[in-house]
Amino acid sequence: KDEPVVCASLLTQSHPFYIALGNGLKEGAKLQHINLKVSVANQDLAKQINDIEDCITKNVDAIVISPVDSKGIRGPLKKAERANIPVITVDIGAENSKIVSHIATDNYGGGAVAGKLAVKQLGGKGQVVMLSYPGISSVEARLQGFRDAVADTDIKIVAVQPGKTREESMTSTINMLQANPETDLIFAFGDDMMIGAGLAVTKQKSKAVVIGFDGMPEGIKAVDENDHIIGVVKQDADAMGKTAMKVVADYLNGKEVKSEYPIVPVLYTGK
Amino acid sequence: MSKVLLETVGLCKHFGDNKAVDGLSIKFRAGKVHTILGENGCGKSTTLKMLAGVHAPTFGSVLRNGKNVEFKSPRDSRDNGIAIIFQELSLCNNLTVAENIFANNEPHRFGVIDSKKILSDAEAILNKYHIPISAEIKVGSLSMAQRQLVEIAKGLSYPSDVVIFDEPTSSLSDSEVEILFNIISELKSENKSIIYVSHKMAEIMRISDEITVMRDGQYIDTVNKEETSIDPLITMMVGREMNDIYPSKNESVSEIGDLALSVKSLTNPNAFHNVSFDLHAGEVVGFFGLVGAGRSDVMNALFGMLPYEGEIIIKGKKVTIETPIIAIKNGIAFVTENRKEEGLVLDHSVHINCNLASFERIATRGLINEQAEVSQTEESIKRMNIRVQNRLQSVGSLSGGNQQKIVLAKWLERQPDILILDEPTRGVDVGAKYEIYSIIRELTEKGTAVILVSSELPEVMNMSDRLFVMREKKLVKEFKTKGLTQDQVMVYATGVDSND
Amino acid sequence: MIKGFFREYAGILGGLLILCLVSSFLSEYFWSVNNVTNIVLQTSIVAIVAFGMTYAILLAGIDLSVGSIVALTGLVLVIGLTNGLPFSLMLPIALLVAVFCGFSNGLITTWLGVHPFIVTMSFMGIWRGVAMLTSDGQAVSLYDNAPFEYIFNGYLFGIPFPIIILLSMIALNHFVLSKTTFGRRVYIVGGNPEAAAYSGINVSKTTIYSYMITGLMAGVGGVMLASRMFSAQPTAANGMELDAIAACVLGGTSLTGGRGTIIGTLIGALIIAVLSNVMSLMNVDFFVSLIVKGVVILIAVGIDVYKNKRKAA
Amino acid sequence: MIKGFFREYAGILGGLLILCLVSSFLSEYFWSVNNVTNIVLQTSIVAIVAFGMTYAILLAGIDLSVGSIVALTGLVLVIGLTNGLPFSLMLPIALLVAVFCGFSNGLITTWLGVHPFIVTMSFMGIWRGVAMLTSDGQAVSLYDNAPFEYIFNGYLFGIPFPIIILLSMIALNHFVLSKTTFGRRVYIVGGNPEAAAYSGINVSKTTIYSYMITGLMAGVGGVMLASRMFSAQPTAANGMELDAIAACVLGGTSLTGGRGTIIGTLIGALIIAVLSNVMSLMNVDFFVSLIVKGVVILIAVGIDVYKNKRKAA
Ligand SMILES: Nc1ncnc2c1ncn2[C@@H]1O[C@H](COP(=O)(O)OP(=O)(O)OP(=O)(O)O)[C@@H](O)[C@H]1O
Ligand SMILES: Nc1ncnc2c1ncn2[C@@H]1O[C@H](COP(=O)(O)OP(=O)(O)OP(=O)(O)O)[C@@H](O)[C@H]1O
Ligand SMILES: [Mg+2]
Ligand SMILES: [Mg+2]
Repeated sequence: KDEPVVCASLLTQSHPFYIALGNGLKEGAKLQHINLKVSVANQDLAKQINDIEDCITKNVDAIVISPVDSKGIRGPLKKAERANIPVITVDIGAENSKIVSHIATDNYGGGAVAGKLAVKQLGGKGQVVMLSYPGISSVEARLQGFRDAVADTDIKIVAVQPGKTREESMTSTINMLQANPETDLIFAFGDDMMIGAGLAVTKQKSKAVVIGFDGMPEGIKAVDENDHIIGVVKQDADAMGKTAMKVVADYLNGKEVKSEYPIVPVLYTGK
Repeated sequence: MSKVLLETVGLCKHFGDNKAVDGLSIKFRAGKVHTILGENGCGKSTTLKMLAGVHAPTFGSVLRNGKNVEFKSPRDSRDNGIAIIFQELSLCNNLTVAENIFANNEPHRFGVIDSKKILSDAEAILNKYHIPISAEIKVGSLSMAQRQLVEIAKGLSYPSDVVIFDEPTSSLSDSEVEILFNIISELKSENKSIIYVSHKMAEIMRISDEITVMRDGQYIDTVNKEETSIDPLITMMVGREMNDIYPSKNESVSEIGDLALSVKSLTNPNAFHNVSFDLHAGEVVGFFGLVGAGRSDVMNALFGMLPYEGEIIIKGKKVTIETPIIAIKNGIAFVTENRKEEGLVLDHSVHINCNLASFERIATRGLINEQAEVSQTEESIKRMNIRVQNRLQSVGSLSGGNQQKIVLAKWLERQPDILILDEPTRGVDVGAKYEIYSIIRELTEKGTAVILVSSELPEVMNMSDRLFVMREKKLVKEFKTKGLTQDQVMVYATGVDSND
Repeated sequence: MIKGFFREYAGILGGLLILCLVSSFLSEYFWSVNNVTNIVLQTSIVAIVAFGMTYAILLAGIDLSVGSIVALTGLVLVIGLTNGLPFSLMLPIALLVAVFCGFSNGLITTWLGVHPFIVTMSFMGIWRGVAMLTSDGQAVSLYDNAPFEYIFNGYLFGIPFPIIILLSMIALNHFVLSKTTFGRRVYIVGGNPEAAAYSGINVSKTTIYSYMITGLMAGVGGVMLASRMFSAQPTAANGMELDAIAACVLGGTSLTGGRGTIIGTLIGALIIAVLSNVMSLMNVDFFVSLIVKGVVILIAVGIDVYKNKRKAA
Repeated sequence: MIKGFFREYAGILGGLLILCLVSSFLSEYFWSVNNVTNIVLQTSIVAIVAFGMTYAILLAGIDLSVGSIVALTGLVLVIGLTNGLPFSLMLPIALLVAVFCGFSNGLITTWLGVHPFIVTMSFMGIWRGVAMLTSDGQAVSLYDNAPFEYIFNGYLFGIPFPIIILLSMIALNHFVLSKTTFGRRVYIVGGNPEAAAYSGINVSKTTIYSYMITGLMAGVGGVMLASRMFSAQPTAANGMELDAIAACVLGGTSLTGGRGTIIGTLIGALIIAVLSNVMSLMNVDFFVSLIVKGVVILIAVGIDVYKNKRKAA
């Protein structure tokens, strides 16, 4: 019997988390004997829609997707539904569409974990600056989780600036530290941003500490080696990918699957 | 006296400190050809541009049929019945002849172009004025002369009773000039007023009724053609007496020198066939022919801008000229016929342009030698009497004649052994022409070999020692110029007597 | 007529056919009705935006802001609709916004007399910022609006409606450029602006109108994109300007102005679409696909140059 | 000399000063030594890349691939170093890669005779794809390499080393463009390539050399960026080409070729850097900052045009 063919459409392939997720999916596919084809949307919804349509053309057995946008992906998912192709979302969900199962880190919850670490670190009082990626919903959720977790304390968020790449994070952080010399803590929504912020803190000889998100190997290493980086909310991309492929295999074999598999992020604070 | 159709009163145009036109009052009458005459840069084109609505006058006014008018755009002027044929060509290469003639004047219904009517109307105009060009061909594939005729047809495509020509003949050869003059007499017989600008004195004497002379932007005088002749006009124009149009040859150094260049069966299948000739140091060899005869293409081949078969021998050595760099290394310099596109960097300063071909040579180990360049520029300006405000002025803002002198200047510092001049006096006033001729004489006396390509027969005949005639991409005849008559040359150029 | 068509587009059409031929060997799915429809649907938006871009490039200009205009138009439309305003009102408003954006490009370009590259580059940031602000960086979705959904997902006489829009835009722009006095003026101004001025053409007006059309086409693209995604996103169509420009240039529109056609641009857009499609069908690695796309564009342009040289010789 | 300097750059220098003045009111931190140093450091990379871009634009061309070259150079360097190769070997290799990228741009542009926009656009994708492939999309970091670290983080005579690099690049490029015959050739070819050819200038060679310099400067920028980040990323410097072009144009380099200077570009780059810095200091919303940046560029270009018009009249 031929291996089932499965399409996976990932948000990006130049971000450590998604690279790890992609690798997790590929390993999972090997374990489950699935022929996996990965396409990369490069954060362009139009491209992702094209990719999905092309997958439907090929009449694959299942689609695994991390949508560029939860809402905008509805059109092609409707087409998949009409073509009777099951869809599984990873990391980012899809609204208003029929999904077999959703496997994801709880971004909001992860943000809250980071917020709690901040409260503990600062003793409930201090100034925080944040890096953001305007227009990306998973990032917004992380920041919101952090905000809500520190809402009832004396911690103030004094600046939010874009840090879409490592270099931009570094520049933004330097500027924010310049304008807010009393900054105690920086929340960065990803490993790259955390590393960029860490470099900035060293450069500016600031007292601030950094909390990050993602916890890919380079991020973990940064927490271990840089005293200013106190912790990272660790997503388990590998597990996410493998779980997704397991769910696909189970579904195709007629086994029952759950509608959600939350991958709980854990806090990593160094060796 | 016939009716005054157009009049300028105290017209001025100042570009910053430069008073290009300064208080000009002229009356243009119906049924008359009114020539404006003056040296390069005296403000003729600027005057015409004000009449055409391209420039707004700084002071003064324009009267149309006695009434004050203000032209805010070329369109205004055109709507007032003024047609202008510009000195700079204003055609689009990607469009056809017909489309160019009716540019912005297309017959249309609700904005939808009637292509058939454009074509037929264009053909009608071309036929009416006996212009032998197909209306369907793209302008980009026409020669300069043909484009000039298209430009004229374009100017005549809308109703007008004042028709302005700015140096229409500078890129025409005799046969086309006849076409033009027929057009002008036609217009005259329709009782239109014609305003005409040219540097060719013979032509002016032939067609003008009235002549206004300008100098340095100022009005000098208006005279009737019948009451004057070439010499007083030239005196009026340059402000001093000039005895001769062509500087005479210094007979004491008339010995021609060694063989400088020998060309053997030069051929480019698309451009010319089997061209062979010799050129000696200290000699001027003229190339005459009708427009499109292929002279420029031969010169381009000699300068490495066009591939060729055949042999080129310079000072006894066979050379393969693939690029201008090789040509220049072999002592060749080339003043092309198209100074704006091929000769100058219009945006850049007089300084840069004067050194365009020599800055590398003056330079020491790849470093610009500013001082040497400045002195070379200053010398050129003085020697060639180039009218500029300062050496940092952009060349684009100079008059055509002065631009031409700069193209010449850029080569002189290199002291070429072989100087190719393609239409070097096109659009150049008599005074400047004389200066250019003098430079040619001066160079040959020093042993430079000169090839002079020109469509002005008197010019080639007076300046060259020998004369080659080209027709239909072939060299058809060699003459010694001594005792030669124009008719003899024309027979070969036109091929009327082709059984010789 | 038809012969003239093939002669004119020989190089580029040949390129497209070769690409299709190669593709049909590479993927069995390529020639399926479904896939061909997909290709046309996928290219329709970029093609329409590229039609608008053709005007700007014919004028020897460029419009880097079209991607931002696409995003802004979509947002204006969707936000209006989600707030309960009728489609018949919001569609014209959204398109007017797009035309206004184009108007700004044209006005500032002619007024300052600077190169449109820098003007439209500035507006690329400005309109993107405005779009982001309008929705606070969020995507706005909309599911239950029939006419809105119809735009990209409806059928007319069994033909997908976006294909109908594409065909009408081809017809419209081809007509404007080749048959009207305005189109002729665009070619003249682009071919030789000085000559245009001497011919009494109002260069500024022609320029401004052209950029307004560029804006309008981006607006049409924006409406279609929003309908396709059932939502509008402030980050949508980021970088689409490059695809549109590539389509124009592949289609023979000269960046120095005065030369180019809508049909050429269409073929150019199809080449890019077929290329993306077949790489996607073959599951080519994303990084590799970046390289392949660049190489193919170079080859296609090269073929065109070679053909033109041979024709000239 | 100095008077001439101020006359030449009056408009743009005025713009920079006004911006600095306004900034000092807007943020108390603006004039601190630390912040001014930061501004210079932040701009150094873009400025150097823009110096290279100046050559391309002087030739009436453009180079959209510089961002990709920055990324690729950094990766080549860092991957070599992490594999234990010595810095003294890898630095030249990385820069050679950059020069090779520029060479490709120049060669294909002159060979095909097509507009560099489309050629460098293709290479933008190609080099980015190559960079991504080289590291499989991953960032590669490197912490314990002294000479590598020194590039952006070292000090010489108490001055940050990147500032020394910046100053030398200013001097070098200014010298090349204004004092050497090669520089003169660039201006002439940019002003009128045909006249250049007829004056015995090898247009192709000048073009290719120029793009090689553009590539080299992008390479220098890439090395500096990698050192700054202690790592190389295949996605680095995405979009940097637009900042570099903006710096050139703000600094008075004409997109139609033949006009522009290194000092102008430097001032242009500083304007952009000051603008970003002060908005960041004031914690301006990202969306708003996009708009402000666009508007300020338009105003600055407008002032320059206005000044030139007044000078001409
Ligand atoms: N746009 C401009 N800006 C500045 N100066 C100009 C401009 N146009 C013309 N001039 C100057 O005005 C003067 C008159 O130039 P114009 O072109 O009218 O001369 P002309 O009499 O037509 O000369 P020619 O016989 O060489 O064509 C010249 O000194 C020229 O440099
Ligand atoms: N009557 C014509 N028909 C078609 N092409 C022509 C005609 N006249 C000239 N040409 C073009 O001009 C070129 C040959 O003219 P060339 O410029 O060498 O001649 P010329 O004798 O120097 O005349 P001109 O005074 O126009 O420079 C040909 O290659 C052709 O493209
Ligand atoms: Mg004149
Ligand atoms: Mg000729």
